[in-house]
Amino acid sequence: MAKHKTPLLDELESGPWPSFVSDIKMEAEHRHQNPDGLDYQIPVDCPDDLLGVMELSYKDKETHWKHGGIVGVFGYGGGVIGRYCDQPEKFPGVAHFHTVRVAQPAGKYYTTEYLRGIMDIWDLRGSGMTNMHGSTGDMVLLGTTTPQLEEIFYDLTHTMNTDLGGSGGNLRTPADCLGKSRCEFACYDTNAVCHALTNDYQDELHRPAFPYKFKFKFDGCPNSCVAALARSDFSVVGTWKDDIRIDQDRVKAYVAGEFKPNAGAHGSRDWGKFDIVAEVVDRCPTKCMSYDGAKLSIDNSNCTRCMHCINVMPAALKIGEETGASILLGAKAPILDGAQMSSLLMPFVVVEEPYDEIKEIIENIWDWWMEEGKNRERVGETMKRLSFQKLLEVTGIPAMPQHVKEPRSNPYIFFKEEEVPGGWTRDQQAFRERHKS
Amino acid sequence: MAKHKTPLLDELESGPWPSFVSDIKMEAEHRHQNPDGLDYQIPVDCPDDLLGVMELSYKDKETHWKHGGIVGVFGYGGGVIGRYCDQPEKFPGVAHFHTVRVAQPAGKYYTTEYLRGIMDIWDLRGSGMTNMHGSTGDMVLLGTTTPQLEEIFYDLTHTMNTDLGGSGGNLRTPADCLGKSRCEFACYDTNAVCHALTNDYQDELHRPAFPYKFKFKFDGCPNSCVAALARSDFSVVGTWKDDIRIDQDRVKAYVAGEFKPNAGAHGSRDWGKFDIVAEVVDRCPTKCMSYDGAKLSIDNSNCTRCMHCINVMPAALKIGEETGASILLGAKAPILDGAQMSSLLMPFVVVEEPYDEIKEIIENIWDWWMEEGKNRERVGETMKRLSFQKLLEVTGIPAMPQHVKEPRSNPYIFFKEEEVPGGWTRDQQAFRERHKS
Amino acid sequence: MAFISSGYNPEKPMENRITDIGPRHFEEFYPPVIKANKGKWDYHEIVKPGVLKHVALSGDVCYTVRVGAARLMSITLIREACDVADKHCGGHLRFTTRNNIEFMVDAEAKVQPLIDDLMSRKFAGGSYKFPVGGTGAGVSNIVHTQGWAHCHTPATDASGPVKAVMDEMFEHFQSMDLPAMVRIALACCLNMCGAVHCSDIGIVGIHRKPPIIEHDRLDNICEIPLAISACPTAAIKPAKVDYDGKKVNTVAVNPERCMYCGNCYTMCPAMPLADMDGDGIVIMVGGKVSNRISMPKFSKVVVAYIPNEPPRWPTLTKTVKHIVDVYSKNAKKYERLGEWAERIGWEKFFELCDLEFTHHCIDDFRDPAYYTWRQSTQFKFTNAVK
Amino acid sequence: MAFISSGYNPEKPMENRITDIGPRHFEEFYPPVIKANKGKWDYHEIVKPGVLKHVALSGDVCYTVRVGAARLMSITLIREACDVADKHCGGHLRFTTRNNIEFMVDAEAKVQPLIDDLMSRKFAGGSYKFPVGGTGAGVSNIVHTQGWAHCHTPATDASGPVKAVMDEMFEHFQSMDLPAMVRIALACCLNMCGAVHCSDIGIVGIHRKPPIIEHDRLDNICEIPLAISACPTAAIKPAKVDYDGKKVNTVAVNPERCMYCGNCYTMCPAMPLADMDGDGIVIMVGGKVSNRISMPKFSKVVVAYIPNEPPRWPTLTKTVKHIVDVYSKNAKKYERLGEWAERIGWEKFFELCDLEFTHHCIDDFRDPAYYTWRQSTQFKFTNAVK
Ligand code: SRM
Ligand code: SRM
Ligand code: SRM
Ligand code: SRM
Ligand code: SF4
Ligand code: SF4
Ligand code: SF4
Ligand code: SF4
Ligand code: SF4
Ligand code: SF4
Ligand code: SF4
Ligand code: SF4
Repeated sequence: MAKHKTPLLDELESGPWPSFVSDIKMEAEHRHQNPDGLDYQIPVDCPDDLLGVMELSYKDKETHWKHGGIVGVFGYGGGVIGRYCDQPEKFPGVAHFHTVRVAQPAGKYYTTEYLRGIMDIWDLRGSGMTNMHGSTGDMVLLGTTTPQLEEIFYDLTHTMNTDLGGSGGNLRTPADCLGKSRCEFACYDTNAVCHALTNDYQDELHRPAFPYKFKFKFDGCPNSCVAALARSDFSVVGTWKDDIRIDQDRVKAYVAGEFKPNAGAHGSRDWGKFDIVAEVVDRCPTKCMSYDGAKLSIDNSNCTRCMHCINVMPAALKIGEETGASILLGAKAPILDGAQMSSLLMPFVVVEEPYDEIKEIIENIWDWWMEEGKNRERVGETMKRLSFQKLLEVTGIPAMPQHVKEPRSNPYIFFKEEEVPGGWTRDQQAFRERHKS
Repeated sequence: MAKHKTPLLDELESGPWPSFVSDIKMEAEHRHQNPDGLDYQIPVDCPDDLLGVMELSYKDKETHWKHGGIVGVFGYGGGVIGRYCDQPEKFPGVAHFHTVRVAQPAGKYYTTEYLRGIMDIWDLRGSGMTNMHGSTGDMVLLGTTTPQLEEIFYDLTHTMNTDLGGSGGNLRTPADCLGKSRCEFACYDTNAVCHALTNDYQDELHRPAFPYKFKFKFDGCPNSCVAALARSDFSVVGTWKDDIRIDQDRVKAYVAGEFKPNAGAHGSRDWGKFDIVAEVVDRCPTKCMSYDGAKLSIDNSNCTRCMHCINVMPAALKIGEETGASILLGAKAPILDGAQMSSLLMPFVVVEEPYDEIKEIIENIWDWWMEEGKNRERVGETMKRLSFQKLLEVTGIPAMPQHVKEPRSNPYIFFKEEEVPGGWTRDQQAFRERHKS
Repeated sequence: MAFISSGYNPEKPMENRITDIGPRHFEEFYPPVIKANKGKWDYHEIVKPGVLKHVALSGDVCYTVRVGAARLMSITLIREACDVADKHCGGHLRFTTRNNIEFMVDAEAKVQPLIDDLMSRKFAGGSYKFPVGGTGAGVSNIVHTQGWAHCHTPATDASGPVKAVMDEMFEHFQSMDLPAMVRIALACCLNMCGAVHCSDIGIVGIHRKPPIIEHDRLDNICEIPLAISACPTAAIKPAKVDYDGKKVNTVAVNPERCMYCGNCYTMCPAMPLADMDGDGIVIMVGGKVSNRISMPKFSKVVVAYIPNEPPRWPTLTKTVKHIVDVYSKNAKKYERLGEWAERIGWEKFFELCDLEFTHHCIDDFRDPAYYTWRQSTQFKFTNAVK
Repeated sequence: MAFISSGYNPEKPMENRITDIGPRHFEEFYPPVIKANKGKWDYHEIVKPGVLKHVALSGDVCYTVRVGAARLMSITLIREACDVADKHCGGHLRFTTRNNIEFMVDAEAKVQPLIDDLMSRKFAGGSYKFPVGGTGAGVSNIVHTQGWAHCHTPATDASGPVKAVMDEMFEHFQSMDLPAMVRIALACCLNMCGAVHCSDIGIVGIHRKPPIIEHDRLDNICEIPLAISACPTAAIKPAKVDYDGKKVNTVAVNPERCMYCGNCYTMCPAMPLADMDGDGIVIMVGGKVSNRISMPKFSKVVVAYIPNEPPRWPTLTKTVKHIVDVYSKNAKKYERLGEWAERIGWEKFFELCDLEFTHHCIDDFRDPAYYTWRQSTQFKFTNAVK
């Protein structure tokens, strides 16, 4: 029988979408049954009390969690989010309820063996509840007590060969789209670079040395399936430099209806016969395509690689062969000065092991941001405060029109002293000889 | 013979465009000849010295004019811009060189009789040089001495029945496009309202009571021939509410080539036969037009009255019959915080004598701006600083989506205390009963 | 309970310590068909809602069956997913960037049994455990955050509103009948732990009351200068207040300048914002992240406040459904919600969606606000112009 | 010279004083065909460059011949324009909002004699006094300001560069051979007395050196607090300096923060900015005011600095001509310069126009700068990407 009455939450058990309430109840039940005969290291009724405290919030319309305080594992500055309940007497099972962020593998592929291993740890030492995955990308193990933290860490590293993820003023756990592993659009191997940089920068990930958090995300192409340019300070998005490859026979096959437009993504509605001109040529944002009834042509010098045509006819159109990535900098959530998306910094880099070109950019940016960034200032805010020009200077990237949607519309231009003949020092007397005051 | 050698300026006498250098020389010559036998009230060699001081600037690449100081006519706070030369010994004719701003008639139509009258005053009492017209719209009489100011004012008012224009922290001389006088696109009588408001607000125009300058401009339609929404704090731009009137026979005549597209505005180049679909229907920004080969149709509910189709076929398409104006607020040059164009405040007002609706808006804005505006703060800056919402409040205009290009993209919304149940006062104790600290 | 040691020795924390090893290498986890064809995929097809087919240049085929998941999930459910993967997929599975689960098989014959198995599994309460869907031009899972399940700053719950909205959107999860994908995200406070600011539909919890100031304890538990400097609008000033007969150091908040962002509370627990009457939800619309056709866009505030209505948030779900319905009826194929709104104009969007435009929808946050106002006479007359 | 009194009596300034009468009423000045047909025009036609024909519903016709004018003009020239108007136009004429002069006649037969008369009049130096043109898809007069002819803050001249550029543009003044109108404006300093910020081509004088500070006299002639508060970047601070053995109150300017805007000089003549080596011209491109097709737009900085090169500003004129030529060759009919640049993308604009994009073209002025950067992977590769 349920420990707490949850009439409000129970309303969330109906309806087709998976009910987290049913799921928590299932876990509560599981723990009471304890089929594996575990000696649970944190209260057995943890899921019950989670339901209880949430029910109370549903009644009060206010959260019942308090600030976390500093909890974590020895030598790491992140990976654990402390959390306490503000009604610990009523809900002792969740009086402490810290989360553990566990580094997910690139691409988020798992073997069941591995996943079960993680779950076993969490069965014994945690609440039995998780987030798969957190918004940054980690496996988030939801709710444990302080004494268990080092044990969990030890188990994770020793048994699962897996580390904690990031939190605090650190590099956060990098994330990627699945990329080349299963996607024909990928312009570089997102999984490989995500894994490599995560490992190369373990120190930055675990030991806070930054003014604030810093996130990497890797999208294999401009479709942005991991939302890099909206959600990561340092956004790497696949692109290519040469021409879109066209298989004219397959274009004909699309026109003939042998392939479904957009791979069938609109398949549940009758949008009529595929119209290559209306659906592809005319929707191209740069109007750089033409179709003469038999042949599709692209003026690639005017293509902005938006992916639309390729998305509509993936079998016929392919990304170019000279592939790499664009790097954009500075995305962040609204706090403090409004949300930002990342801004284009490097139009094109080759993405090849050992990723030196990318790492050089990263490290130049970090050096600058650690020097100039204010406490709790994201790099996007630093760049806004100190100017895009400054960012170009520290990364050694020359200014180019690709950096802007449009040039400045104010003529308030700063010059450097060395750019102006004669510099700043002026001769008042000579001036006043020419101009009586 | 020329008083000063002007080898640099002389280079500006060649070429087809009217040469101001030749013109000043012509005036210098005229004054030396003095055909009307005038007793010039300011130095005869004023134009010579103007050439001389400009030549010096062409050599030095620096201006030789100094700050003006306060000069003007009794009881007025504007209308005269003081100016002194910083080389008065070399150029005594322009040692004092104040300009007089004279109120131009609406639409800038003149009789030669009137113009000659003004010129006669300026022959006797001024430099003989003018700007026709100043950027705000005034007739600008360029260069006279302090003792002549009252005399000029007396002559202007008594002989010419004409007043000075504005300068300083005043209403500036309003300006308008020619409007209904000669333009089929005009949605209201710009000349009439410009004249009426100029006269109604003579006090505001002549006696500084504002934080800074304030400009009215009146465009008869969205073509904006007096650039109201770029150059005036209070921009009135003609528009209409009902449907564009279509004369289908004349549409056919355009298609047949009997009328020239865009009234012949592209007549010096062969752009090929007029293509109504490519040139009108497809260029309509809202894509609300269609042409079936014989008949042109407009979905007026989606038309944004951009004028394009009407401009291309002025004989066939006419503005609607329910005409009036949109009011926009806040244009200004870049100083201090970057340029602004005016922002839409009233989508539609009827523009009819005695213009009470418009005047009420103006006066509400002035009251607010005089109360809240900082010194040297344009109303556009005040509105930016205190919010568009505040402007709506003081003008009593309800918020509508027409006010924005897009809704806010940050969720940093201010609420008023009365909008939130329970207001700002909170019960700490009750809170802490629900939430242990 | 007896404490079970992992092997960790608190006396000698460095003994046998393993650190900085990062995540496991991804190749250990790839299903064989993925490993074999990585980087050599030819094209893909969405066979039906929830089922992707990727065809490799080698001729190999990978079928992916995607299922929806409430991201707040139990280890029991995850173990059950593992059971399915063991049974059908050789012990491999993956999670998507929107927290769905993907089961991959390498032959068409294996697809239907897998689907049947997945769809047969239900929670005791009746909802699906593994509903198939979430592909193509439909609604996929809602990216969301912690809410009342874990966080200390939320202005609304996360899992509850997500469940309520996804129930309402379920038909679009299971079919691909919209003009383009509609991405919904929810964040329970302005920290916006998710791509809410660039989602087709963003649901954001907001507070609406300035913080309570607990003068009795503020100075003991907070660094006053940090609290002051945390405020983006400079609404907080140091203050001295009489408390219990003593002058105490504390802060004062100017309620006129406060935008209820909660930055002060993050720094100082003695300044709580949560309030049952004040808190609620903002709906933002029209953002996107992909670079397809139009550039990425921020979402815009179209409903400035909806009260928290647990347990099923009826006003929220109704409003979201209505917006999606109107969009579905009016937009062109391939047109994302924001692209549609921009094409018809936001004034038309409000009219068509029957949403009231209030002064709260007008930007008044700092200088860039100006650029969102309309500097043109180009607008459409709608029912909003009286 | 003997003082000639207007009648004004300085002893009794209020005697017979007339004030607040405003301008003369416009109806006094309308030509008869205008007065008769006001508000009842049917349509118009541009018969040829510089010649408009307005047809009234009554059947009446008004022909307008427009002529270019250097706005800095003498009373002698204006009287000559009056002579022409008396001879051909019944004593009426008007000025346009771009400072051209318009002569109106009410019958076709009167047009050619008027044109012949106008075109026959030349200055001694050889330039036209009344060149016919300035209509339709061409270049009309340059809206401009005072420059070295009258103002105290200019960073360049006005009339000189205008003359030089208009000579170069004269073919486009006399013909209508461009894709759309090209409006050029010039302002001699950042005060921008004209619609430079919304012109197809804006020419703006800029300083590039922080002000000289005349410590010896600053405190005597300036209000130090006003000078300090005038500075938009807070670059000015109060200072005490040793001068001639005495401590004087003065100001200090942080040159790193100064953007040479001249606001301080407007307030304080002891802070001059003009400098022969520092001053020069910025070219801005792509603005427009009309609401036709696209919304009004600001002009953008495409050349951040050209030195002052009197008397004929060759680099300026060459650059303007080149931009107009490339535009003319590449834009579509009806497409304004800025619409063209936006359609092809600014990166292509720079490539096609052979302009070097420098760091100075990137906005770094306050928060809105961010919105001009590129938040997308959508861009074109051009010769600027190495
Ligand atoms: C767990 C997670 C939400 C989730 O349910 O998935 C999360 C939870 C919290 N975030 Fe977050 N953020 C999480 C991803 C994000 C993201 C999304 C992303 O990374 O793609 C963002 C927006 C992107 C960004 O970084 O800007 C995000 C923007 C924030 C912010 C605002 C930061 C800013 O610069 O604007 C804060 C506030 C702060 O740092 O004080 C914040 C703070 C927090 C804190 C630590 C609350 C606090 O103030 O102490 C939350 C702890 C909640 C809890 O009790 O567990 N969280 N946070 C996500 C991390 C899981 C993971 O590691 O995978
Ligand atoms: C004469 C004129 C330029 C011209 O050659 O035509 C002019 C000349 C001056 N303007 Fe202007 N402005 C003139 C139209 C404008 C315009 C255009 C308009 O009105 O359409 C603007 C831009 C629109 C606007 O108002 O924002 C303009 C924006 C400025 C500014 C910047 C104001 C701002 O808020 O950004 C200043 C600076 C100031 O006020 O201190 C300024 C200041 C000045 C001063 C008074 C210089 C000063 O700092 O004292 C100039 C005196 C020059 C002289 O020696 O004669 N002038 N000024 C124009 C007035 C003639 C007339 O009455 O018809
Ligand atoms: C599995 C996943 C990547 C991963 O590493 O996990 C993925 C996989 C694919 N995406 Fe995606 N996308 C995934 C998240 C995203 C996201 C990120 C997000 O939603 O947070 C985006 C950006 C959304 C946005 O703009 O707001 C995204 C924008 C796209 C687009 C661009 C669509 C558009 O109209 O703008 C395409 C192209 C298309 O659909 O034709 C695409 C196409 C694809 C393709 C067809 C790529 C391929 O060839 O395999 C994949 C199947 C699509 C499908 O499900 O219909 N994917 N895709 C993610 C599945 C999420 C889910 O469970 O629903
Ligand atoms: C005479 C004048 C009004 C006045 O009160 O003085 C005027 C008169 C006409 N304008 Fe204008 N415009 C006049 C300044 C303007 C301005 C203001 C400016 O340049 O500072 C603009 C806004 C420019 C801008 O957007 O930057 C302006 C934008 C237009 C447009 C919109 C063109 C466009 O492509 O955006 C039209 C429509 C058209 O040309 O078809 C127009 C159309 C017209 C028409 C056809 C209206 C009519 O039916 O009579 C007139 C003859 C046009 C011609 O010359 O080709 N008029 N027109 C002005 C002549 C200035 C000059 O001497 O060159
Ligand atoms: S971002 Fe591109 S490469 Fe990555 S999964 Fe999406 S479509 Fe494929
Ligand atoms: S990728 Fe986009 S821009 Fe390039 S050709 Fe295809 S649709 Fe056009
Ligand atoms: S603004 Fe409109 S009404 Fe006025 S002159 Fe220009 S086209 Fe005619
Ligand atoms: S006025 Fe403009 S928006 Fe209206 S129908 Fe004509 S072209 Fe289209
Ligand atoms: S959005 Fe706010 S309330 Fe929700 S998890 Fe993130 S920080 Fe916590
Ligand atoms: S809630 Fe935000 S705006 Fe209000 S006082 Fe706190 S930090 Fe300042
Ligand atoms: S733009 Fe500057 S320099 Fe030129 S007239 Fe105006 S205030 Fe004087
Ligand atoms: S020129 Fe402008 S920025 Fe420089 S000190 Fe003077 S006011 Fe400040």
